[in-house]
Amino acid sequence: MTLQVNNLQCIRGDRELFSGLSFALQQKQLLMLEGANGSGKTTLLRTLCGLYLQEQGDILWDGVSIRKLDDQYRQELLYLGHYNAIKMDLTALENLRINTLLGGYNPGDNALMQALDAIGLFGFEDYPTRQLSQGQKRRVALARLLVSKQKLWILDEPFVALDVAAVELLQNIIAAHVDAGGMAILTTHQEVPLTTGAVKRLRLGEKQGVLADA
Amino acid sequence: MTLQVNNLQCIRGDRELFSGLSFALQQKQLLMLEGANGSGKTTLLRTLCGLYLQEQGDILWDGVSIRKLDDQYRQELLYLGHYNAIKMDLTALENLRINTLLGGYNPGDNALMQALDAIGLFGFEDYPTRQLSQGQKRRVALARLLVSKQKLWILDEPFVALDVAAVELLQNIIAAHVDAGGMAILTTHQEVPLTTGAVKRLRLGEKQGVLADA
Amino acid sequence: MKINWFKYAAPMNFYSLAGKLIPFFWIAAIAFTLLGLYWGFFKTADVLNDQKQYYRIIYVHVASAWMAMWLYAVMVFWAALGLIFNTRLSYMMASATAITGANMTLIALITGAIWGKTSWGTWWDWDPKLTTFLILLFIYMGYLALQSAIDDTRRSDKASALLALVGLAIVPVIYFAVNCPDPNECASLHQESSLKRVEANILIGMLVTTLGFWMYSFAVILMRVRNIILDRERKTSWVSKLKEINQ
Amino acid sequence: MLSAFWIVLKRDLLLALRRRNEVFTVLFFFIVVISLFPLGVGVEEKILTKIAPGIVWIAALLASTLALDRLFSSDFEDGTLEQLLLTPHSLSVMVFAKIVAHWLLTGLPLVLIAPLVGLLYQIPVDSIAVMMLVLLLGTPVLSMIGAIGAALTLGLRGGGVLLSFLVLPLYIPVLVYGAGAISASMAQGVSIQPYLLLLSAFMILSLIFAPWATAAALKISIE
Amino acid sequence: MLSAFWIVLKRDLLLALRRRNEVFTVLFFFIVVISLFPLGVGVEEKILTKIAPGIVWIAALLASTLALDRLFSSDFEDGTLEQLLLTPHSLSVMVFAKIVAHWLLTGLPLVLIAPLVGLLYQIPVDSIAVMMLVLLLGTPVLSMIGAIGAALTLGLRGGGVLLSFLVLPLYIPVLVYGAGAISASMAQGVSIQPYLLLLSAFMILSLIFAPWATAAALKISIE
Amino acid sequence: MSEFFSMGGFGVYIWSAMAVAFVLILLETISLIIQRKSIIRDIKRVKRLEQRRQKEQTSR
Ligand code: HEM
Ligand SMILES: Nc1ncnc2c1ncn2[C@@H]1O[C@H](COP(=O)(O)OP(=O)(O)OP(=O)(O)O)[C@@H](O)[C@H]1O
Ligand SMILES: Nc1ncnc2c1ncn2[C@@H]1O[C@H](COP(=O)(O)OP(=O)(O)OP(=O)(O)O)[C@@H](O)[C@H]1O
Ligand SMILES: [Mg+2]
Ligand SMILES: [Mg+2]
Repeated sequence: MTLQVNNLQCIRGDRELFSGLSFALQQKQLLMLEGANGSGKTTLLRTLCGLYLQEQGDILWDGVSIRKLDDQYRQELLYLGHYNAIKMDLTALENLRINTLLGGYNPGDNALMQALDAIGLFGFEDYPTRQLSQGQKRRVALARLLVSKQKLWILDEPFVALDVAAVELLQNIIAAHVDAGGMAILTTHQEVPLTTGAVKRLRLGEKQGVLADA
Repeated sequence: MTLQVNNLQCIRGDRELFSGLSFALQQKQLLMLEGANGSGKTTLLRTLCGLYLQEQGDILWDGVSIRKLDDQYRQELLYLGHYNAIKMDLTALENLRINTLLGGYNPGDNALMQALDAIGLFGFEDYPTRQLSQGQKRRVALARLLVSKQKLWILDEPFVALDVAAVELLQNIIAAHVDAGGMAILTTHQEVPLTTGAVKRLRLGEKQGVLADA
Repeated sequence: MKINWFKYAAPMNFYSLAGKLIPFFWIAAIAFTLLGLYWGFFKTADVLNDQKQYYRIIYVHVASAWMAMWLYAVMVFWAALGLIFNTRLSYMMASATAITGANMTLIALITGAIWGKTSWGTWWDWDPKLTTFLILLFIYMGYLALQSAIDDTRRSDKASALLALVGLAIVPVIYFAVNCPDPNECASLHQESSLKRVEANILIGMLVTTLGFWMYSFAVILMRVRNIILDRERKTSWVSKLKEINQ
Repeated sequence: MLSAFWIVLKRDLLLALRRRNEVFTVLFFFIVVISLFPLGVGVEEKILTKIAPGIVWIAALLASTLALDRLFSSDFEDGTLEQLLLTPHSLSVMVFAKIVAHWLLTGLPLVLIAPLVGLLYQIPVDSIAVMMLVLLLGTPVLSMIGAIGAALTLGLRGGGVLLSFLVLPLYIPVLVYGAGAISASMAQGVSIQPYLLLLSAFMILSLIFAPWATAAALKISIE
Repeated sequence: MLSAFWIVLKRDLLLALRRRNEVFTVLFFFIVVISLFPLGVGVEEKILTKIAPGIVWIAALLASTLALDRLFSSDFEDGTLEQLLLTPHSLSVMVFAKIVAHWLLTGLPLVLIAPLVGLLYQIPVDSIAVMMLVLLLGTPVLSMIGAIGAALTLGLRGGGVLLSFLVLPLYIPVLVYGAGAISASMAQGVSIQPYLLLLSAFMILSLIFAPWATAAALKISIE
Repeated sequence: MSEFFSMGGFGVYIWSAMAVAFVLILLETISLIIQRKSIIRDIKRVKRLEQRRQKEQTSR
């Protein structure tokens, strides 16, 4: 499985965010997307998901355009954006259940409870998420990662609002996913040491380009 | 000017978040609030603002209860929460203008433009904030700090979504404010070196208590 | 003798006090209601001929109608007390009163509708009195809906109390507007008291039944307050020491 | 495919039922709206019976629009909508589930409460049956047309204008024929069949096109 | 104090102009409701003229509640409302500014469009003037009572319907006397002065109490 | 006797009015009793859980 990006150009309003962007991502690889605020990271991630339409260039999954693959591609994809995509009126468990069901599989409530416990929400599973703190809400969204079967994770600033312990936990989760043959693309402004697996770096903005692989 | 907190207890739902909390903050001091997700940092900050009502204890500003002082206290207070409190349909400049006007003074459009430029929004002043990136939206909210005259800043995770350069910039802004005789209370999960001024640390959660002053 | 009222404003003390009072109110409620109905059904044969027998609905109808209005006042009273003194018990009393008030309104409406079918030949008519009562039901329901829509008890107590106060300001105006849609014709609004036209024997039955309903309201409101107290104070030590918890 | 429909439907109903009282609130809201008219219009029985069809439809329209606003926008604002777009299911199916949920919460209660309206406005029993039937046919159309508008105007600046421009004129035929059918059933010797046929046609057409159009509109709006 | 009023008023109007929606939604809704009745009731002139006052007021009530939902909730969701609470100004003043903005956007357009209704329902010219006058007196009361309800239901699920359910019964006095005044003006030899006096009294009372009660409700809701 | 129950032809109405009133009153009372029982049951359950947890902690 490969994600291949060829000569991508994105325009927002009347500003060109980036152009001629090409890279490829293999299994067991992790792509760190860097760039200042407003350099187009979120836009790139959303384009990779098919939520935003590029001006030029192709995005290929195993050599086929993601537009053509459509739901076959989305089957392999897990995207987590700036928003948590959880419903404030539902409990943590209900949110997680619905999100995984919609993702296309049903791990059962036991697995879900375990995932919530693992992410540090023990005792909060039955609270409406409205009553959780900012970081706890983020954790509810992130719990999906623990029960996901998708190959490609696209995470937009996943570490935001998390405390130190949770950041470390999440690092391990991502590393484990990549090691197990997954792929991940993520952006973050925090310095997060991600050691295992092959880490690629891509910089958007003034000095756009693929940096040295770690 | 002092902010004095005596024996404060806060309850959310049926959980006691903290109790017996006491500390004092003088001019030229900065208080770093620490604690895991859900330990009650946001609740404490909102209580200090008077947005949330404590179960027990007093909050005194110059020896007088903030409930009594009411708008006199609010005159001295600048709070920035998890939400940016900006209107998506207004431009960055309009948002900043309204926020400062409501804060009680009118620095004039030139000063506002300068503040926006200083915070890194040059060229984006006339965009509706809907069209800004996450970090740029946060900057619009933070631009208020540059034109504020308030003595007490209460900032809830101000560094979230900011890129490295902006984090540094904001550190300097806060340091300058404290050095100039202001006071600031802030929470953050990122390691942010704040060197100048007297930094106090307060930890919520299991090991609640005032840590050593730096 | 000086009674320490504030002692009973504490939920713990009120809980046990209410527990002692409830049986008496139940006995009084049953006694008065049965007495009133007995009087109404068996001592009024001379007053009611065959075409007027439907008058016997009056006992439950008027009793519930009066309680419906009276309980609204009681509810507002507790709500105001809560907002002024910020005592938890007052809020609890207010919300306990509301449901019984709504129930009484419903009884008055339904029995009134049945009466209407016998007396006017139609279930419903947009008569001022009936309309007022329908609106009273809406207002009770609004209060209850608001209360149940808020999870946080602190907020729901205060918000619904404020709504009750706003209602207090507007309900009399609504009553006036519905009863007198043309202000030209009611420069002096004096409602003819319908009580004057009621035979003394029926009146006695009616009043005694009303007393019974009143006692009933006391009883159920106290029962509900006890439930609310238990529910909200479940974490406290005095609750876990209660007899009913430990048996 | 079917499972996506059920998940979304269940989710939306769960969200609405989180407070059991919400359904009752909708019911009571109808009764309130319906009892306002006699207060404003006066209580002449004949007139009341005559305007009853219009009143019922106004109440339907109002309930439908009141909840329409939040149909997609609450999902949009918290990022749930983009997650729906990224699931490996057909968007139209999920959108259809959302529309069905909207109708179950705003249209169906109205159908069920119709007999009470009949009681309050002294409408003959036969006409009450007709009323329930046309409401059953017409309210889904309101939900479906409304959904297209809601999707098109999602998060747009000045979206509301578009919504009302777009949606309200399309509502009017439903209202006119819906109210017309009830009036016709109260008049002597007027057939209501043409009304019913027209309303059914509206419903079938909107069933076919609305979910698809709404899904397309959502995709445009979310970029 | 005055400056806070102007800042908030200007801000709300600016936002509405940017979005342009509320004004039009409300206007369209009003027109649809008004034009529905002749279609449903049939065009018997006498009946139409007779029910016109009631219909106008009902339409006004419903239109007013339509936009009420967003009065505080949009500010609440993006954190602007808590910032308002933290400014060194009186909350009642700022709340009053928001109410005025709401009225300018939803009440005033109805007053201005009233002559059109007169045309549709063949109301005599004198009565149209009266209609505009009572709408001018009555719609601010609607906005003010509505604001209390909006503040109380802030951030609750099912907000829109719950809000209308709470608020509509409280609108009744305005409805009764507003419609009564127009009817009286169409009848021969009935004075409308008492109606106007009553409506003015409502307005003054609500001017005094509503901003204060709304501010109190907001403070309760924002915890 | 049957004359008493028929109430001059209005028996159905009168008795159904009485029935409505007393059914509603009864419902209210019963629901209160049920509510009380379920609250008490709930408190007891939580208390048992608490006790067991404490025991486990001390035995550890
Ligand atoms: C304000 C609350 C109410 C009070 C205090 C009240 C009281 C009374 C009283 C004292 C009577 C009998 C005396 C008389 O004939 O004047 C009566 C009769 C009646 N009530 Fe009520 N009632 C109230 C509400 C209602 C409601 C809500 C309804 C209907 C849903 C209703 C329907 C009737 C009917 C149909 C009669 C018989 C009138 C007749 O004799 O022709 N009432 N009411
Ligand atoms: N609206 C609410 N109702 C009930 N409980 C709440 C509510 N908001 C927060 N809480 C509870 O209060 C606790 C503290 O929340 P708070 O937001 O203060 O945490 P925090 O320290 O700011 O955490 P974070 O770092 O995640 O922002 C949480 O455990 C949460 O469950
Ligand atoms: N809806 C929009 N309409 C027009 N322009 C937009 C829109 N959203 C974003 N932009 C522009 O696109 C640029 C890139 O935005 P993007 O959100 O991709 O940045 P980012 O790299 O994710 O920044 P951040 O680190 O702040 O999240 C920004 O400069 C912004 O002005
Ligand atoms: Mg971004
Ligand atoms: Mg927080």
